[in-house]
Amino acid sequence: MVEFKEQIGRTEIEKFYEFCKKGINMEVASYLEACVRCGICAEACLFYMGENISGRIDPTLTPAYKADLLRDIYRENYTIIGRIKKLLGLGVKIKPEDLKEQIKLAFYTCTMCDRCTKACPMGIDTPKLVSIVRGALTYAGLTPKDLADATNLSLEKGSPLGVDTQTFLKRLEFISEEYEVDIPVDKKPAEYLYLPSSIELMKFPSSVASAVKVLNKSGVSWSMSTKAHEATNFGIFAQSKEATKEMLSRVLEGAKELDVKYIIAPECGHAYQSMRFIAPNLFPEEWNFEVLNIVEFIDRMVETGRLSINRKVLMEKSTLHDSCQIGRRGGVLKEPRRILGMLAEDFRDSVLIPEHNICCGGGGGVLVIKDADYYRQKAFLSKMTLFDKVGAKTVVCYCANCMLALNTGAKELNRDYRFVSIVELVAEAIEEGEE
Amino acid sequence: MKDVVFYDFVRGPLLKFALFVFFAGISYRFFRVVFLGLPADYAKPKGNPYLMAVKKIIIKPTMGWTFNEIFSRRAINFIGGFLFHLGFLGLTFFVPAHALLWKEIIGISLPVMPSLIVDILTYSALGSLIALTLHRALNPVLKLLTGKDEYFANLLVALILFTGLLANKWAGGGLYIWLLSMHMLLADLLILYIPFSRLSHFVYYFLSVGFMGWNAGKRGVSF
Amino acid sequence: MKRLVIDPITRIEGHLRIELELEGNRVKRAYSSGTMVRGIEIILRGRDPREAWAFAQRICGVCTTVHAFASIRAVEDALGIRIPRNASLIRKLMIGTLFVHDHVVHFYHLHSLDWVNPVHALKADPVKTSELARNVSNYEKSSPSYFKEIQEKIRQQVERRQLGIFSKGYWDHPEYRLPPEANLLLLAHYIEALNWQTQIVQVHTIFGGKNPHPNFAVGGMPCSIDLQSDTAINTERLSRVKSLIDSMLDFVEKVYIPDLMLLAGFYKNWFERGEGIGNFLVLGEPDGDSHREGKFFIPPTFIRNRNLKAYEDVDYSKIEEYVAHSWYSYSVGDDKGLHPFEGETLLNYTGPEPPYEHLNVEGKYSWLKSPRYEGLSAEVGPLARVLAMYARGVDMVRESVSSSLSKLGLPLEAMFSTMGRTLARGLETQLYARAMQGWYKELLDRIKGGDTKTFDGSRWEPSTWEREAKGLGLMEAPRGSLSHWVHIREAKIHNYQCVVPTTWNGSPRDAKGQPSPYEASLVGHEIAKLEEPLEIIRTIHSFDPCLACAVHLYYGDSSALVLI
Amino acid sequence: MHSLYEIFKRNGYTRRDFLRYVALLVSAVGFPPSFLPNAVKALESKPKPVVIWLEFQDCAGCSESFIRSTSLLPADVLLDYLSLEYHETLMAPSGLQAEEAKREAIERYKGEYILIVEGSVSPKYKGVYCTIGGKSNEEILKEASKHARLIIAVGSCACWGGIPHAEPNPTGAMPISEILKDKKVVHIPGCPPIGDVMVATIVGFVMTGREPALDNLGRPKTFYGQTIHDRCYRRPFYNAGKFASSFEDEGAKKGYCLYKLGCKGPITRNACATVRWNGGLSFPIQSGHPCFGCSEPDFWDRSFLYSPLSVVEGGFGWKKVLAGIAVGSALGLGSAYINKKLRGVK
Repeated sequence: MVEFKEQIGRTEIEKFYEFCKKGINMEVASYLEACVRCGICAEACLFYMGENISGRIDPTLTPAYKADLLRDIYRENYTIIGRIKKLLGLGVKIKPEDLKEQIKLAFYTCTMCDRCTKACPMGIDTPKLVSIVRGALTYAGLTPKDLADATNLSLEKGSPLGVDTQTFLKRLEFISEEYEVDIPVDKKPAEYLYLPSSIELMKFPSSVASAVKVLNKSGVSWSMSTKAHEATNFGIFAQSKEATKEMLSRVLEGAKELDVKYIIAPECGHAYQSMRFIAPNLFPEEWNFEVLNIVEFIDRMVETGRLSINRKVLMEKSTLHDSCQIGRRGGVLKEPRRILGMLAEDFRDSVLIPEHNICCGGGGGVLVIKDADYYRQKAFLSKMTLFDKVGAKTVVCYCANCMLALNTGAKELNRDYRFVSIVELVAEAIEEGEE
Repeated sequence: MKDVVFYDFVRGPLLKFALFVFFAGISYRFFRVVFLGLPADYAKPKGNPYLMAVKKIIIKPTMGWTFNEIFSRRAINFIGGFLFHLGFLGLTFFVPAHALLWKEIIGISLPVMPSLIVDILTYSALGSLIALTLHRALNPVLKLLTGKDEYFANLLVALILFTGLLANKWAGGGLYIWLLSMHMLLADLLILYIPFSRLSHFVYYFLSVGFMGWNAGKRGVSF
Repeated sequence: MKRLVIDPITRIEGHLRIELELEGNRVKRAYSSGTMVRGIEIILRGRDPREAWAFAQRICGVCTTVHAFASIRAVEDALGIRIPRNASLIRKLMIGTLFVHDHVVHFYHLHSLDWVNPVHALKADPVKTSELARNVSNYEKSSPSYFKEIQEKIRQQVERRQLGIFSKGYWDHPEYRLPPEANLLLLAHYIEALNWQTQIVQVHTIFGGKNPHPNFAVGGMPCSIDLQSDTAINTERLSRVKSLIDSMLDFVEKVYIPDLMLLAGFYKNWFERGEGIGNFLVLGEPDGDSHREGKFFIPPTFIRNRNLKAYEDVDYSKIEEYVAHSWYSYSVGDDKGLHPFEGETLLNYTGPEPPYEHLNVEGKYSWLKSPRYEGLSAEVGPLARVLAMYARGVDMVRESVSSSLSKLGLPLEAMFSTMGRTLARGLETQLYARAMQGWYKELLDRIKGGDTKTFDGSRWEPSTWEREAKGLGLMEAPRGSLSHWVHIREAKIHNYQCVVPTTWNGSPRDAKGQPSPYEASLVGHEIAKLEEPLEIIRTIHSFDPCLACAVHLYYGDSSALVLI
Repeated sequence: MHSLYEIFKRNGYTRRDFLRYVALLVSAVGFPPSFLPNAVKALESKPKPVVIWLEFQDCAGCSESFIRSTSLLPADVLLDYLSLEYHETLMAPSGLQAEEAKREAIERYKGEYILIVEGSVSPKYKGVYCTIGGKSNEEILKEASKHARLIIAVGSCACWGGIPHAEPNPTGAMPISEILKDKKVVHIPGCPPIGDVMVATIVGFVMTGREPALDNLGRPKTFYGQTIHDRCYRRPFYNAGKFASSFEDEGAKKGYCLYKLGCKGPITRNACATVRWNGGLSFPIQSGHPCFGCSEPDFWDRSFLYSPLSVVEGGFGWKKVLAGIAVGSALGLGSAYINKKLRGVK
């Protein structure tokens, strides 16, 4: 369980300190040592940029600054000069306000989008450092309330939106009827296990239906699982190893039961991230599956000729929004562009280099944290600059979380963007192609 | 103090001490981090992490230039930083007199630059260093991030470049040996100061950029 | 028995002291002592052999290059370096210049005042002097007004009692026998030579950058030849060298030799005394730069007991140095001799505490070691070289010796004397002045033929050297045979020994009590005025002592120093 | 007594020659041109100065260099401009008479004569390493310096100890200023110094009656105010980064800078590059050999003659680099081990 505490006391500070101390390894230490205080990362951060666009400068939003408390703790424990300073009573003194600021820096104003890493001349992976701060805050029981609730809910019921197995099946039934698709559940033997995310399930059912259509159309043997019915993993946001492991173990169980070779992650960034890059390290023995994102899957099917897209379904000017966790941090960048090239008439990329795309502002759990809304809206401002640069009103996404965040942002700021899922477009294209 | 006594001190005992501290210090700082070790990563890589790490170490210094909007906002940092590093490293290794020093220290003969290039590098390094320092003092983000260390290091390096420039350009007046000695004294101080300051970032560059490249390779990302 | 001390002996290089035991006015025994020591050999230990020449060069500033050459040759011998022929020729031109310069300066400025009386020159008639000058030579400066001017110069000095360097000379001594005109002639040339010598050393300046103490390099010469360059040795510099060596030959043949013959004619009685020891040694001047090539410009020769017919070849292993009467001690015992490669030097001053009246000549009495060949004391220097070449039948030497002796009406035996030594020096100068013309021509031909190599750097780096190496550098210096012995170990000088001309000639007695040539040559001299021992000075000066070279030996700190 | 001007006249020089020469001397000793009229007056009326030249632990190279002066010919210097009352290498008498000449000169010209000293002095063991006439060198020096108007140390031995003073200084040789602690000594260092520099300094003193402007090491500023490097004609090559790296390469032929061959020009104060040697004909660098700094204190022991100035004095080398790295790595390993242990990092 992840805790949320209003009061910050000595125990919390000590726990925070302890966790930070233990989180250091070669990689982390080299990032902490390497920073040359050039501040270029600030310009890469969408929160800083957003504030800037609204005419304010908040230097504390600089990614380098986010790791400063961690850096101080590292120095105090791992370097001679730091240790001498500590002996002389000049060590790090953490006050409750400091931790409050850390919550703001690590949870509210960082989506772990990794853009600063790309800009940093020293290649410092700030998300890695922020994740340690997040972990330490969680360890100290200081996870923001909304995030803690969502995490706990998904630990209890299996989904952050409280979707349990019962609801899951009902929802599938609904989709099956509504969109006239066959959904295999717990079908054995299956080669592919498809995991939907509850956001899609509850908020974008058409997206799930589209994925099912695509899977069916490709002719692979696939199934959904009642045991593993949730792809999202809020444990990552809270950086709680226990929660992450617990949630992934459900996926593992379901996949093992169906004895699949592939797990298909849905249009959900951190789901792909957790299953592709984190799970193998939590279950080094048992995790023998190849994890694919649905976009990757489609691309692969098209490539092997099992799916054919020969119709354009998106006629207006459009652009692509990259999911950080699937794209910049997952390596799925060419695939959506290839697919979109086949689907869209007037597709314009908003960035020269795909890796440089800007985050939606809702990743890393920021979307669920009410207190972070202000910053998220600012982030949307900076995201918008890219849309406006190409002048596209239609934005194709391949992450439900991004879509939700962008929709929310557009609504809050009264913008008339249209956000569409790439899988839906694919489904549409192959459907129409049949006729 | 007699000029030659001073001169021999700064290029003798002091320099030897500084060099020893430098080599011991930076390797201490490097290995202090390296020996902390890494947890194993069982996730199957999508690209070649090791190749990418090497590639990144080589090309990373120019990577910032691809970030259009960041580059335009921080041209001072990118151009100034690039020019400064190019100048500083170029001057450190390939000025004829320095090449002799390196031959003595590591036993390898380095190529040398013609004086025109030396001059250009010196002026550009000195100019960009001043620009970078002013930028530090004025930009709100940098103001927050900058400590006394940075200003001290910038001052020290600027003085070294300046005295070196004077020593190279000065003719007559009999001050040459003092200029040269001051240049050497300041350089000794810098060599001593590097292992104790953020100036040792050049050893961590290989680690942090290496890791960044390694991660990129792992995830199949090329930038 | 009376004891006479002459200290300092002036118009020599360095600090020499002569003590004499007299019977009446006749010298019964003589003792020569070097009274200054610096210890350059010790300073050389542990240093890089490539820089040894610069240290060794500072042994003497008068014969300013000889130690540099001997040192460089020793190091090149040890390291197996063969230098380019051009470098050899440039070195030879420098050696030739040194010989001409050194001998001329010796004759006029260090030696002539023993024979020439500037005060008597005041009585001379400039017109008659001019006649005399035109009689003996066709040198252009011979007008009466020229001599009158010189005379005037001296007169003013004498009149205002500011004689300067001529102060307190033995000008009333009856032994000055020159007529006033000859005095004036030689005095004029004294002044002439003083100015002339500033010019001819420019050969050193061109090739070595300066004089005294020009620069050299192990492996050749540091100066490069490039006729097109305006900073290397180019056409302008070479023609300057040519005009300089022409001026040398001119001066030697028109001034030096005629003056020498004139002087000798008036002092024929000095062909009868000051013979010395009777053994003569020449270690040899290599034709190239290495004695190993076996070709010599002046062949190594040992002449035993005046016997010119039975001259012997030299075996370098027969050289030993003794310290029986020198302020050193040997670990093998002070009565033993040591070959220079095994040479050791431990200071052991046992002389009287300064200020002192007399040295203890029964014990140790000099900072000079006693080198001996086959255990024998031998004379080195121009006389030894001229005799050696005469004995070996070198045409030019035979001819010049016979013709000058016949002009004077003297037999060959006259050479074994004080004046013989001075004459031999002049004949040798002529030999070198002529040889330089040939060397210059060869150098010019080679350069015209396109060979401009002056340096071989292939064995410059210590990594190319043997771990252990020994080398011998020979050099016939103006004052006699010089040899440097270097032992290199792990690229550093392990041991360095110099056996120098003045230790051969001016050493104290050895373990067997054999006197050195200085000591032997003084015996039998009659001293007319004891307070003005002109006779002693004449004979000593005929050797051209150079004490700075001699007293370089010193090893370690001697805290066990005993002062009597 | 005859003034210098009369000497000039007698030697056939014109008054214009004389004035030109005086102008040279005035600039040489570092006086402003406005001093010229006074100098002319002084030279026209001053009597010949008396000089006593002592030699101790020397090689006579400085004396030789002195008589190689070309701006004033040595015969004129010795016979006309100076009255050299004692100089072992040049004087007529020996032994007792020589000592007598010195004693008499000191007596007669008390407080007026110039004392020039060549060679270092060894006072060790009561001076047994250098005695003249049975007296120790230290005693002779003290005696002769007592009534000197001006004391000049010529050559690096007299100025700094020179070669006898080089490690391990076997005879305990000392510069004369260490013996004459309470006296002012003008230093004309060099091994040997340039003859013209010695003559100009001495004659300049005679002319003005004042000692030349000296730097903190007692050297005349005119000749020792600048380094060889400051005025070296090869300096443009240094600035252009063009160096000869061997005596046989193209750079040596083209006259490139000799820095890499160990030239000590940048730290050597002397007039070689301006006055040059033996009639301004050349100087070591011009003849292809690096300057080895012979006018600087303790130059013999600075380093290997041919090691470039920029290298570490006393050497460093990759072995020390490796040693440094080894020490650093060991510390790093230890530190990482302790850190991991103490902080429980897995």
